[in-house]
Formats: sequence, C-alpha cells, structure tokens
Amino acid sequence: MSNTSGKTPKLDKLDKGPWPSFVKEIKRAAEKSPMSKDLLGQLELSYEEKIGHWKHGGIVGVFGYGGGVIGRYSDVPDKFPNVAHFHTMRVNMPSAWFYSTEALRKLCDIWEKHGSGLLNMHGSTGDIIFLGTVTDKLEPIFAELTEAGFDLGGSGSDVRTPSCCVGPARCEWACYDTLNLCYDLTMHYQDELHRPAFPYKFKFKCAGCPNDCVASVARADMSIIGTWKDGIQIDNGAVKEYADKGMNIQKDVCGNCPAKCMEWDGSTMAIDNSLCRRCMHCINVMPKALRPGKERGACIMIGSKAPIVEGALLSSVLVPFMKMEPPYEELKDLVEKMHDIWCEEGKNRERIGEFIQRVGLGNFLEAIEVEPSPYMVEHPRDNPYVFYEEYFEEGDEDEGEEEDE
Amino acid sequence: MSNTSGKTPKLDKLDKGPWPSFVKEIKRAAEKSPMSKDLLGQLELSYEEKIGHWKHGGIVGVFGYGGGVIGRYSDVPDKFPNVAHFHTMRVNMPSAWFYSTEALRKLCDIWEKHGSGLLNMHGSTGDIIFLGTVTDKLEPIFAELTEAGFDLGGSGSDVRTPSCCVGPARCEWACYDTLNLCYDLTMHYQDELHRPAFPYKFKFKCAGCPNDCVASVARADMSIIGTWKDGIQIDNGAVKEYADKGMNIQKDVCGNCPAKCMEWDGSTMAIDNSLCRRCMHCINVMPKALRPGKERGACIMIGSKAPIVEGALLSSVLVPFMKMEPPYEELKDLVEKMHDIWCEEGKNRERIGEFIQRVGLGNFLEAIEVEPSPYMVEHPRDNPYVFYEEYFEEGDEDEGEEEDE
Amino acid sequence: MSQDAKKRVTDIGPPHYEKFLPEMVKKNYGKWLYHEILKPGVMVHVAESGDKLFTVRTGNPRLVSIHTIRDMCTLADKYSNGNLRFTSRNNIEFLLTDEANIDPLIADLKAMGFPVGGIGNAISNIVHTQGWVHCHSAATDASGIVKNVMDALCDKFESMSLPGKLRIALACCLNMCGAVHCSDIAILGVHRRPPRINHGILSNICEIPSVVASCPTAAIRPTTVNGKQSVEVNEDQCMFCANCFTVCPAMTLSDPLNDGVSIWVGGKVSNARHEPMFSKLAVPFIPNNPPYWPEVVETVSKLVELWAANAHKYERMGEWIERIGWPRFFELTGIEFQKEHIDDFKHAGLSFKRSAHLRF
Amino acid sequence: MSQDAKKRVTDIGPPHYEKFLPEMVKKNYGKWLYHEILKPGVMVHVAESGDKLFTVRTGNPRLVSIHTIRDMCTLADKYSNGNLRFTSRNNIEFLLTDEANIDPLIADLKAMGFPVGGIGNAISNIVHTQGWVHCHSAATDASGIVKNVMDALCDKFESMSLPGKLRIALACCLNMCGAVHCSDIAILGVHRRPPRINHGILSNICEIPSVVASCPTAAIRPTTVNGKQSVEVNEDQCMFCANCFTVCPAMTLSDPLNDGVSIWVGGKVSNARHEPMFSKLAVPFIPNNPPYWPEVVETVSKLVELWAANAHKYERMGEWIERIGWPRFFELTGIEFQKEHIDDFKHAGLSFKRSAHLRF
Ligand code: SRM
Ligand code: SRM
Ligand code: SRM
Ligand code: SRM
Ligand code: SF4
Ligand code: SF4
Ligand code: SF4
Ligand code: SF4
Ligand code: SF4
Ligand code: SF4
Ligand code: SF4
Ligand code: SF4
Repeated sequence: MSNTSGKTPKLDKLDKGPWPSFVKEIKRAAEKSPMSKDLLGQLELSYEEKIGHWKHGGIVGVFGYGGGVIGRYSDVPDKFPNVAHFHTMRVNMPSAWFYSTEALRKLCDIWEKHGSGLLNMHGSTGDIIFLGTVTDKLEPIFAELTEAGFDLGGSGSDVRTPSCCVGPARCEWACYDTLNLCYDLTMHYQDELHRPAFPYKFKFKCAGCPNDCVASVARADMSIIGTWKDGIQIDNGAVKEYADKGMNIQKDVCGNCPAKCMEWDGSTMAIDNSLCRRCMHCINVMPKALRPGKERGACIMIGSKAPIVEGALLSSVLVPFMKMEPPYEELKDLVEKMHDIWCEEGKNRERIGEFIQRVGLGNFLEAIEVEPSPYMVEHPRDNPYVFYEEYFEEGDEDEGEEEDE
Repeated sequence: MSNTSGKTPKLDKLDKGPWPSFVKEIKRAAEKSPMSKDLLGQLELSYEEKIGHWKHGGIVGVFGYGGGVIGRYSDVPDKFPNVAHFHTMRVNMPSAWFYSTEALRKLCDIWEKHGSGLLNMHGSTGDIIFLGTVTDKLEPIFAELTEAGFDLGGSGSDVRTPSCCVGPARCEWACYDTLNLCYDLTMHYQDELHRPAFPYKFKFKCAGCPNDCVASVARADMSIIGTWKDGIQIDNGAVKEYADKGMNIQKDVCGNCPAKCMEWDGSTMAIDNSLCRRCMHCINVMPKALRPGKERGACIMIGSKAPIVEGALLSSVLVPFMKMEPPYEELKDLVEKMHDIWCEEGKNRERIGEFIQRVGLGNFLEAIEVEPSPYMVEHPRDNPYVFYEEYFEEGDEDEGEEEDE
Repeated sequence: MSQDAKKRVTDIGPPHYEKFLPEMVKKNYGKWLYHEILKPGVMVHVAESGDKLFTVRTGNPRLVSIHTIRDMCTLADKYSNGNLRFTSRNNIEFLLTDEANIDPLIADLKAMGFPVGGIGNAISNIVHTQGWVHCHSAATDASGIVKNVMDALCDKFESMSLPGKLRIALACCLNMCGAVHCSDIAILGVHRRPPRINHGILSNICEIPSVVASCPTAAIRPTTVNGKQSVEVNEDQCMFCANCFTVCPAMTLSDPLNDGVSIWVGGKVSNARHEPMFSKLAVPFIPNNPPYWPEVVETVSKLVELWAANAHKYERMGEWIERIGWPRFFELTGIEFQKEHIDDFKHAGLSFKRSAHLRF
Repeated sequence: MSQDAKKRVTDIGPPHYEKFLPEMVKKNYGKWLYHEILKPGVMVHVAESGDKLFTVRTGNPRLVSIHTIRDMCTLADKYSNGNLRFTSRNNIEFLLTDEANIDPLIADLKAMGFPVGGIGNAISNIVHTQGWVHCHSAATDASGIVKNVMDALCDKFESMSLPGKLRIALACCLNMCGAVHCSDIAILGVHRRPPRINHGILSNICEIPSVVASCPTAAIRPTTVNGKQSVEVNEDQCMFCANCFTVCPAMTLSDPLNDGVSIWVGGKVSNARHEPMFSKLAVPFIPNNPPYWPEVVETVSKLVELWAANAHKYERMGEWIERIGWPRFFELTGIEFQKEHIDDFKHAGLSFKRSAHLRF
C-alpha cells in the first residue's frame, strides 16, 4: 500500500485551487531535485497513513556553531533514500525582510546547488528556512552563505534570530527605528546567537507601535513595543474631512476607545491623554488626522512563549517607557542583567518568563536592579500572602528599626 | 504595668465621638456583669500590650450538638478571673433579621441571666452572637433559647447558618422568596447544621437579585442569586419622567450599561435583552421605570470563600437559571449530590470550591450529573492540555468507535 | 433525669420569619413597586396596593449590650409597631407605617448617640470581626479601629454626597471572617513575624505530621530541640498565613512588635455595572497604634476623599481605579509602590501587565 | 587546510538592511505621513516629502521553490526597481514608485496563480509550521490544511468585506511554533493517545530520570519490562503534551487513529481597542482527513461567516464573542459545549464564570 511509485494521487488533489499550492512548489523543485521528489513521495505516504515519517531530532551543525541547523532523518529511508537526511538550515534574514532581487537570486543559487531547492519564506521566528540538505553539505553551504554576506540564525538554547516590523521603512506610526534595533541586537548578540549557553531559547521581537505587527507580545522573551509619552497629535482639519466623507466619528472612533477618553463635538476632537491607553485604535482609523505623540520610545515587555509545559505566557511590562536610540545601552545593560541571573539560577529548559514566575517578579527586579512600578502590574496583589522580609526583635534599638533576618 | 485596677485610660478615649461606642456598650454591660467588667480590663491590657489575650480554641458545646459554641479562655485568668471562660454561642437568627421587640427582649433576658450581657448583632455569618459565658451555663441557656423558639447556629465542619437579603419583604427587585428559601434550607439541614460531618464548613446565602445584598458571591459555598430570563420591564412614561426631572439618561444609564445594549432616543428606551447581562444598574438607577422581567428564578453559584490557604475564591455559575419554588426539590437534589461527592472525596478542611478545582469542574459535573454549559465559564480553556478520555486502538470495530480506556 | 431529657428539644431551627414581619410587610410581601430615598437614612417603599413603608436606618456598633437592644425595642414599640430589623451590614432599621413618626424617631436616636444614614450613596457600617475582644487569632483589634474610622467618616454615613456606595470591611487576621476580600476599602490585620515555637509543649499538644502538612509553602520541618520532638520554620518561606497556628497552638504568630494592618482597595460584590472584584493591596503595613490607630484612620480617610473627589457618578472605588489605572492611583495617593504589591502567589503571572495599554 | 580555516568567516550576522531598502524608502525613512488603502492588496504610503510608495501584496504558500522566488524576482525587476519584501505573515510585498505599474503587476501575479490582497479588513496568510513536511512532532500536516482553508477563504483575502482583520494560525503540535495561542482562529494539531513506549530501546537512548521528570502531571513512573529498565504511563493522567517525547524518542505520541486537530478562537495580539487575548477552545477534536480535511475547512469557514455576519465594524473575533457571550457563541455555531471546554489546568478557577452577569 505504501507509495514509492512516484504517483501522488492524494497530493495531486492539492495542486489546484485559488490559493498558491505548496504541492506545485514541491513538484517544481522535484523537477530538478531528487530530494524534493522523495519528499513528495514521503509526504504522500504521510497523507495515506496519516502520520509523519521523520525520526526524532538529531544533532548536526556547522563547525563552531551550536545552532542554526535542525537535523532530520527519514524513518523510511529505504523507500525514500534521498530524504534519508533532510536537515534544515536557518538563515538569518535581513531586518524587516527587505531584499534586493540580487541577494535573493544569490540565495536561490546556493540552495539549488546544495539543497532541495525548497525553502520557507520565512520560518515562524523569521529566518529564511533552507528546507532539506544532507550533513556533508552543511559546511559548503555555510561557506557560500557567508561569502554572500549571510549567516545562520538561532536554534537551541540561545538567542534566537531577532525580528522586527517594517517600522520607519514604510510605516507612519513607528515610534522608534525597529530595523536598526533589530540589526543592532542581532550583531551585538552574535556569540549568544550561535553558541547556545542559556537555560533555554531567548527571543527578541521589535514592534514599532502598539499594533505589534510582529506579534511580539505573544512570541518573544523580550518584546520591544514602540509607544509615546505625550499626547496624540491631532489635526482637527483632517478629522473634519473624515467626518465629511461620512465617517461616524462618535461611533467608530470614540465609541471604540477603550479609555472612553475622546470627545467629539462635531467639529473638534479632544483627547484626555492622561487616560489614553496608547491602544492605537483612533490613530488606525484616522491615519491622516491623528498621530502618535512626539516623545517617542518603547515599552519593554518580557516573558512571552508558547505553552510547553506550564501554559502559554504573554509578555508583561518591565519598563513602561525607554528612549530607543543607538547604541541602546540602557536596553543592553538591562538584557545583560537579565541573562546573568537567568543563566545563574534558571533551570534547564526554563524560559525567562517561567523563571520570573518561579522566583517572583519582585525578587527578579531586585536581582536586575529595577525599581518596582505599578506599570508592571494589571493590579496589585489580591491575596494576603505577603512575604514581609523584615521584622523587629525584642531589644531592637528603640524597637524602631527593622532587622533584616 | 498591666492593668487590673479597673482603670481603662486607653479604652476611655474611645468612649466618645460621633459613632456609637463599643466601649460604652461594654461599660454599660459591666455595670451589672463582672464578666463584662473583666472583659474591659483584659481588652485594656491588649490595648496596652498590642496583643490579644485569648488562648487557642477549646472544644465545648451543648449536648448532642457539634457546633454553635466557640470555646474561649483567657490567657491571663489570674488577672481577669471572670473571663477565664468566655465562650460565645451562635444563635440562629430569623430570616432577613426581622424581629419583634418581644422576641428581642426575651433574648436579652436570657442573656442577662446567663451571660455577659454583650452580644454581636450580628456575626458575619448572620447569627446572633451571645458573647461570653461559661461552660456550665451552656445547657441552661440552650434550654431557655429553645423554650423561646430559638436554636443554635452552625460552627465547625457543618452547614453554617444560611442567611438572606430582605428580599420580597421590602424590596421591589426580589426575583424569588429569599426569606422562605433561607428558612426552608435552614430547617431542611438542621441535622447537618448541628452535627458537623463534612470535610469543612458549607455556607448558603440567598440574594434576591444580582445586587447581592448579602455578599453571597464572595462568602458562600452556595450563592443563590435571583435573576430573570425574559426582558426587563420598561415603563417608558416613567423613563420620561426621570429624564424630565433632569436625569442624564444617556450618560448615567446607557453610558454605564456594561453590555452597551440600551438605546435612548430622548423619548423611548429600548433594551436588547439578548445582550443584557442582568447587572441591575439601569434598574437601580430608575426603579420607577424599569423592573426585572417576569420569568424569575435564581442563578446557582458555588464555591466562594476566604483565602485560607489556597487564596480567596468567588462563587461561579453552576446552574444559570433555576425556578425557585417550594419545596425547592431541584435545588435540594443538587445540594445532596454535591455533598455526597464532597464528603466522599473531599480532603479534611477542603471547602467545596477548592475541591472542585482539585478534581476539575468537568469531573465534578459528571459526579453530580449536571451537563456542562458555557454559562459556567467566563471563557473556554485557553491552554491545550485536554485530558481526552477515549482513544481508538488498532482493530477497533471499523476503527470508528471510541474505546474508554 | 429522664423527664428532663424528654423535655429537651433540639433542631427546632430559628423562629419562622413570618412571626416577625410587620403587618404591612405581610400584606405587600413580594408586591413592592418601587422605592425612593427621602433623605439620609430614610427611604420609602411603595407597594402595588399603594401602601407606603418608611425605613429609618441607624448605625450600630455591632458589639452591643442588652441594655441598648432594649432601648431600641423601646423606640420600636413607640414608633414602628414593635418591629425592627438588622441589615446585612449590622445597621438597625425601623419600619414605619406613619410618615409622621420619622422625625421624632430620628430625634430620639440622635439623642441616644445613634447616627441615622447609610442609605444610598453613603458609607455604611463597617463589616468587621472579633479582634482582641474574642478571637485567639487576631493581629489587631476590630472594634477599636472600626470606631475610629467611623468617627472620622460619620458625616459620610449621615449624608449622601458620595459618587456611589462605599463598603468598608475589617478582618483581624488572614482568615478574613467577613467581606475583606471584596470591599471598596478593607483593613486587614496581619502578622509579620514567623511563628515562634514553644518547643517545650509542641509534641504534647500537636501532631507533628499535621503541623508540617499545614504549611502551604512547606516552610515547616520536623526537628528535635533539647531532646524533644518539635518543628522548625524556614523563615524566608513564611508568608504569615497562620495556618500552622490554627492546627497547633504551640506556633504563635501574634507579636506586639510586628502585628498591624494592611489596607486593600477596589473590591466589590454586587453585579451592578462591573462584575464582582477582589480587593487589591494598597498599603502593605501599618503598625498597631491603639487606641486611635491614627495612621489607619488617615489612610482610609484619604482614600475616601480621593475617590469622592475624582470618581464619576456611580463609580465604585474599583471601577474608578480601573478607569484611571493603578499608576495614577499610586501617584494620587502618594503611596509608594513596593515589592510587596507585586503578587507572588499561585496566579501571580496573571496579575502582571500583559499589554501595552499604558496611561502616562 | 590552515588556509581554508583562515578564510572561514563566522558571526558576520545578516546583511545590513540598508543594502536592501528601496531608494524611496531610504529617502523617506521615518518620515511617512499617512497611508491609504486603494483597493484590495494595494496601499499607498505618503511621505512628508510628498513621495508616494505603492505596496502590492500577494499571497505566498511559504513553502516555495527557488524557481518561484526567481519568478518573483523577475517581477520585482520589472515593476519595483528590483526590491521586494516579505511580511511578518509570509506574504510578499512589491514596493512600487510608479502607480502605473500596479495593474500590470497584479495581472502578472494573477496569471501566475498568485492572489493579491490581505490588506485592511481581510483575511491574511495563515501563519503556520512544518507538519509532516519536516517535523518529527507533528500531529497533522500544516501546509495541506492551510492550502485547503485558504482555498475556501481566498475571496476574503482578495476583498475587504470583513468587519476587521482576521488572523488565522496553524501549528502542528502543542509546541505551537507560531501564533496559535493568540489568533482569531487557530488550528492546532493534537495527539490523543498516551505515549506508546518502545521498551526495547528506551533505556539505551533515554535517561530514565529525565523522562520521569519531563512529565508535568507526573504520569510517568520507572518500571521494568521483560527484564529491561523502562517507564510506564498512567494513562488517566496524560494530557498529551508530548514533553516526554521531546526528551525521549522512545515515547511516541503520533498515532494515525487518534491524531487530528482542535480549533481555537478569539485570540489577538495587537493592542488596538482590546488588550491582547489568548485563543480559547472551540472544537476539541476533528480527526485528520487528508488530503482535503473537509471538516476543518467547513468549521473554519463557518466561524468566519458567523463573525462576518454578526460582528460590529472593527470588532475582532474575540471582541465580538466577548460582547455576545460564549453561550450565544456556542448557540450560533451549533458547537456542543463539552467537558473538554472547561479548563482544568493551573489557573482553571479563574476561567469560571464568577459573576451573575448572564445573557439569556
Ligand atoms: C521552523 C519552525 C516552524 C516553522 O515552520 O516556521 C519551528 C520548528 C520547530 N520548533 Fe518551534 N519553530 C519555529 C518557531 C517557533 C515559534 C514562533 C516564534 O519564534 O515566533 C514558537 C513560539 C514562541 C516561543 O518561542 O515560545 C516556537 C515554539 C517551540 C516550542 C515551545 C517552546 C516553549 O517554551 O513553549 C518548541 C519545543 C521545544 O523547544 O522543546 C519548539 C520546537 C521546535 C522544533 C525544534 C521541534 C522539537 O520538538 O524539537 C521544530 C523543528 C521543526 C523542523 O523539523 O524543522 N518550538 N517555535 C520555526 C522556526 C523558524 C525560524 O527560525 O524562523
Ligand atoms: C464570629 C465570626 C466573626 C464575627 O465577628 O462575626 C467568626 C469568627 C471566627 N472564624 Fe470565621 N467567623 C465568622 C464569619 C466568617 C466569614 C463570613 C461569612 O460567613 O459570611 C468568613 C468568610 C467566608 C468563608 O466562609 O470563607 C469566615 C472565614 C473564616 C475562616 C477561613 C475559612 C476559609 O476557608 O478560608 C476561618 C479559619 C478556619 O476555618 O480555620 C475562620 C475561623 C474563625 C474562628 C473560629 C477562629 C479560628 O481560627 O478557629 C473565629 C472565632 C472567633 C471567636 O473567637 O469568636 N473563619 N468566617 C463570624 C461568625 C459569626 C456568625 O456565625 O454569624
Ligand atoms: C438592607 C440591605 C439588605 C438587607 O437584607 O439587609 C440592602 C438594601 C438595599 N439595597 Fe443593597 N442592601 C444591603 C446590603 C448590600 C450589599 C452587601 C454589603 O454591603 O455587604 C451590597 C453589595 C455591596 C458591594 O457590591 O460590595 C449591596 C448592593 C446594592 C446595590 C449595588 C450598588 C452598586 O452600585 O454596586 C444596590 C443598588 C443601588 O444602591 O443603586 C442596592 C440597593 C438596595 C436597595 C435600594 C434595594 C431596595 O430597593 O430596597 C435597598 C436600600 C439601599 C441602600 O441601603 O442604599 N444594594 N447592598 C443591606 C443594607 C446594608 C447596610 O446596612 O448598609
Ligand atoms: C506588513 C506588516 C508588517 C511587517 O513588517 O510585515 C503590517 C503592516 C501594516 N499593519 Fe499590521 N502589519 C503586519 C502584521 C500585523 C500583525 C501580526 C500578525 O498578524 O501576525 C498584527 C497583529 C494581529 C493581531 O492582533 O492578532 C497587526 C496588527 C495591525 C493593526 C491592528 C488591527 C486590529 O484592529 O487589531 C493595524 C491597524 C489597522 O489595520 O487599522 C495594523 C496596521 C498596519 C498598517 C496599516 C501600518 C501602516 O500604516 O503601514 C500596515 C498595513 C496594514 C494591513 O496589512 O492591512 N496592523 N499587523 C504585516 C503584514 C502581515 C500580512 O502579511 O498580513
Ligand atoms: S507595529 Fe506599528 S510601526 Fe510597526 S508596522 Fe505595525 S503599525 Fe507600523
Ligand atoms: S489611542 Fe486608544 S485609548 Fe488612546 S485615545 Fe485613541 S482610541 Fe482612545
Ligand atoms: S439583593 Fe436584590 S432583592 Fe435582595 S435586597 Fe438587595 S436589591 Fe433587593
Ligand atoms: S441590567 Fe445592566 S446590562 Fe442589562 S440593560 Fe440594564 S444596565 Fe445594561
Ligand atoms: S478574622 Fe481572624 S482574628 Fe478575626 S474573628 Fe476571624 S479568625 Fe478571628
Ligand atoms: S504561618 Fe503559614 S507560611 Fe508561615 S510557617 Fe505557618 S503555615 Fe507556614
Ligand atoms: S508546531 Fe510542533 S510539529 Fe509543528 S513545527 Fe513546531 S514543533 Fe514541529
Ligand atoms: S504526553 Fe505529557 S502528560 Fe502525557 S506522559 Fe508524556 S509528558 Fe506526561
């Protein structure tokens, strides 16, 4: 029943339809690549049997690096010998995924020569994923990649490839230079990115404003989200234009403001900026009329991750507002302190968000020398189990001075 | 330094001021009661030393009852011999705390004869608290109480004295007869109330509507909160009257509706009852114009408690809507099933809310034979750790039938 | 003796409530149409029948003597046909059928030193507990603090000048016998010194395994002291819950040097507008300072005033704070935000600020 | 060899992004004024300088061949000065300076079978993962389901008829390599059979203590099978997280009879209006049914249609459900609410309905 005939009747059914077909892509690659051909065959087998056919893991890599390659071996290599090895390489993409056709073509050439000719543009962390090669080819590919100016991204317990939104390159709302920060962090942490030495992975994602177009709040150990401190810039003429063109400002704009801090009297828009939550809604709806304020920077949030195994986390506020200017020293100092304590006291496979919950955010703040702030919490504690740290003992000087026990 | 002189300079300071003084009350009782006099003395000592002077617990009671009396002994009986014993008796109050002066006077007479002459009107659970007597007096007091038509309330691991809001006796919003249900439950559970046999205490509180004037959602293992299923009754004439008298209906009523389901066009009020959350706000603000619907009953919620030791709980919905009519069989059946499983599998000192969280609400529902309903949750689970209970095994009939493993 | 035993009745339960309902209540039971607040502490309920029932509400220290109860009975006989009731917050209500009796009743009450109020947008009585008057667990006195706070806020009981209802509660220890965990303002007695152990008697009066098991943070370990079996406490792990004391009298938490109160804000119970909410920590610790507890009174008064000055109409304390945000709350109150405010218990992570919704 | 080693460069990082920025972007970097959506898949950004940059966005299967990438390069050379970019959801964007190039580019893309859209109130590309194409953990295929779902929803990619943005994500196992936990609609591969243990090899390839420790529910115990050291699983305690498999290849969860997907709804990431939200369970299980997965496609399509028909303008899936309530959601969708929907993990109690805010 298993299929090694080269026929793929099930996958063929996904060859058509309005959405571009991955089957078509594999077939296209398969025209030249026996590896892609066997991938198609093995995938057809999976479709028949409703189960994957890859063995568990396998550690391979390029010399001197601990990450960047995911080893993969078929569990049916007899049937599909060309995917007996089918490793992926994670190639660090440029900030905000901008390319010249020249660079892209160069990558394609390398991959045509040494790999399956299939790739993911891009992986979920943001890398260019070179999908499928054999162990022997890893070094040659790496050599040609660096030659072309590219390097590998992260995998394993290291800094993972940082990513960022399109930001100032093409967005009017960027509150800091996401591309620059992303590049700067990537370069600054090259060693940490290539040589896993942490308890677990550590991801950076840079979003230029609270719309968070890189999903940083959900998927980054450090989420750097642009925001502003002063008031929203209002161009009342432009507001009026939107109104004249038929926008129901009261309902669509003010009515959806989570802070209920907007007043529209039919000709003037007023915002109580002390209540405004910097949610972006009004700005999103009227980009010509409203803009983020002028005192711009970012909110530094920490700890988000997928659920394995203590449940998913969202990032939470660590520094509500930080100026974001090169060389980003304040940020890097903070990161260093965080990494230090996490590397020292974190358990194996414990993400920093889980670590903080285990040791307590208050204790973590002490370790990284950050003052507690009400911005860090949705609300103060609602249970009475306070670990008061000091108490008086009989005979203490005037019983007026507290003792650290 | 300790005070047995009868002088109470610290407490004397609380003898005055606009709010009625408990010190004045103790002094008034002390005029006739040596026990109250020593209470005052011991309390003054506590005020001097900033510490209580009662020993830990002590099990005393009336014959055949396991609850209703809290034993209390002074830790300075040499100084204050009259409070060497200072037990309280919990006397079950009448529904909604209505009294005739005759009954009250009778209680005062009993307490004058056998106790300190001090009481709490009322305790936090609702009982009349007879504050301070000695072990020998317990039986005589009990005899006279029953003679007068009163009985003891709960303490220990039993059904605690149920309480209810004033409801239909003097409130236009009562969605069921809180006084009757409270009385009925109290009588039905006399045995469980007087003879502790549960893992821990179990409290009932009955509120006639979602205003919850007995704080049932926070302080009862079973919170029975009146509500209605159909639409709010609107008298538009009366709405208009409120408007004419200067109420800002848009802002004060519609603007505070958590469901945003009210429309006011200046003369007519329309409510989208499918969105209305039965929160009571609009009705509270315009009692003459709006009333709960006609299809009335109660929402049965379970599990609230104070924090010891796993953190405080609020009750949560078990049955979103139940008709509330004597003899309340549906409710009693439900309670019986709950008590059965909790008594069987609950740990010592585990309240039912904690029990449910330990075994899982889904499993608890199966045990009490209640179907899961989305009304029971704020939202469905957000973590992927589902305990799927069945799976196919190879060779299962057509692989189409699931096996309970 | 057998005769005595025969006479002994049990399980009769409380008297049936109908015995105590005023005539007008019985007649209009479940048939009330609406109510109106006439003035502070006075409201009228109008029935479908047209009957009007007037309620006059007065404050009550809760800890009362039989003499005062008898005084109240005298007033009830005089003005309200021998009927009265207590509320779920321990106020006393006289139910009048004759409107003309309202003012004389109020005059008598005031003459006796009993304020009239607590209805509508007012502060009502403080739900509270035993304190040093009766409980072995108390970290503070209940009645004393309540007296001081109500003295300071009495005018807000006697008027209706507030944005909405304000519910204060006090509990003298973490057992929280009352509504502390869901109150607009809550005063909570706290211990801050780990249990001091009476090694001499512990093994005689307590079961060591259950003492060890009682500790939610596993801070207690068995040990031997001077040849006697006992326990020891890892003090860094103690969160002062006193569960060990509940189980074992030889583990004392009460301590004059370190006991005091914490202040909590923003809880509520009703479903009106916002769903019920827990109270949140505002001030981690204020030492016991009897008889006036001036720091507690000052803190509570300030919280009330800030809320009264800033909240929108109907906005409860917690709703107000939710609108302005906790950073502004701490700024306005001048309370320092400290490590203690950050939750580190079971669900701590869910209390972190998990969005970029920031109010500067 | 030493020469080779000398030539070997490492840690150069990615190319500097400036190399790849279009000229107009470099000129107006950080100086954009506003944008307008011109039609499905096309928007213009206007700079302070008055410059206009036109973006054309096209769908992308993500799993692509170098040949298709080269085709895209050809288009970019022809229409957008040799520049293009990918989005955070794997779409391809051509950045045009000449408005006249828009329609010819779109025509070429469509001819190649690439839809243009995904901007504004549309469905964008599905963030997804490896599936049977590359991952050892997969409980389902990723690309196959995505293809089928996007085929069904392609018109909603190519138009702007929806109330707001709708973000779909897929992950092939509970590791959730993507945005599944915060998506409007999420498709999640799940195992439902406890690990089957290869006792013959387990002790050779895995450390038994770490296997035992890997299980969050402590379902795994050491044991001996046929004289070999191994482990056993208490099946009632297994929640199929596959953490044991991550640690030990001899614990297989993949199983053709029992693997499939669950469907989740109502998550979001942006701070717009509502704070970010997790996705919540809608359908506990749908078996794998390749190549079309018709039940999955039907369920997702139905969810999209219901939301589109009922949500207010701008209302994301989760905001809509929050407004109407989960009871109504289950009623409208016809999905049966089951035991599986009720959380029983760490913070379960906080997901219970803890108020009487009821919508009938
Ligand atoms: C390739 C990629 C999926 C894709 O198709 O795009 C991927 C693939 C794998 N991920 Fe992932 N993850 C990928 C992005 C993510 C993301 C998304 C992100 O980074 O924004 C997440 C969620 C965010 C997070 O970090 O929590 C993610 C959360 C995980 C987890 C769960 C981690 C956790 O703490 O909960 C695991 C399990 C683990 O680490 O043991 C995991 C493990 C894996 C492994 C290594 C499988 C394993 O069990 O060891 C997968 C290898 C697949 C393969 O055969 O190639 N992957 N993984 C993504 C990386 C591509 C890239 O570099 O661009
Ligand atoms: C008398 C009273 C306080 C008062 O001044 O009104 C009271 C007094 C005590 N309560 Fe309470 N509780 C009283 C109502 C409450 C309430 C409020 C309620 O019922 O609405 C609660 C919160 C709701 C709840 O049940 O959770 C309450 C929660 C506790 C707890 C914590 C229980 C928990 O599961 O978290 C304890 C500790 C315990 O049970 O071990 C406790 C324990 C105690 C003990 C028995 C002390 C102890 O450690 O064993 C107190 C005896 C004091 C004394 O010396 O008289 N008391 N207790 C209240 C009963 C009077 C009455 O019958 O009317
Ligand atoms: C007499 C009493 C019931 C009883 O059986 O004893 C009662 C009676 C009334 N309540 Fe209440 N409530 C009583 C305790 C409560 C409680 C429980 C508590 O405080 O522990 C609550 C929940 C408090 C909370 O949320 O923390 C409560 C929340 C309400 C509300 C909702 C207020 C809000 O905006 O959150 C209303 C509606 C209103 O006032 O507009 C209400 C309304 C009323 C009305 C107007 C009902 C009516 O039509 O008769 C009654 C007079 C109101 C007043 O006092 O202003 N009653 N009411 C209780 C008086 C206590 C006292 O002496 O002050
Ligand atoms: C190109 C891209 C950034 C990038 O660096 O690649 C981008 C670009 C823009 N986003 Fe975004 N967003 C992009 C991913 C996201 C994501 C991340 C994601 O989907 O994983 C989010 C968070 C989604 C979520 O909440 O789950 C996101 C939430 C928004 C929002 C908030 C929408 C909301 O109501 O919740 C806006 C505002 C709006 O559209 O009005 C926005 C607005 C915009 C604007 C209008 C910004 C601008 O002025 O240029 C851009 C075009 C909008 C559009 O596509 O409709 N962008 N945007 C991403 C395109 C992805 C795609 O191919 O579809
Ligand atoms: S996150 Fe903000 S700045 Fe970045 S692309 Fe999205 S909308 Fe623009
Ligand atoms: S950014 Fe959000 S919170 Fe601020 S005014 Fe605009 S809509 Fe309101
Ligand atoms: S809970 Fe409702 S019915 Fe009962 S007294 Fe309060 S407002 Fe009236
Ligand atoms: S009861 Fe509450 S939710 Fe319902 S209409 Fe009135 S204010 Fe709105
Ligand atoms: S709160 Fe604590 S100290 Fe006060 S009465 Fe209750 S158990 Fe006793
Ligand atoms: S007070 Fe609580 S935390 Fe401290 S030792 Fe006792 S039981 Fe443990
Ligand atoms: S979600 Fe699971 S199966 Fe899919 S790529 Fe990630 S680890 Fe592999
Ligand atoms: S799948 Fe998860 S829960 Fe099941 S045995 Fe493995 S580790 Fe334990």
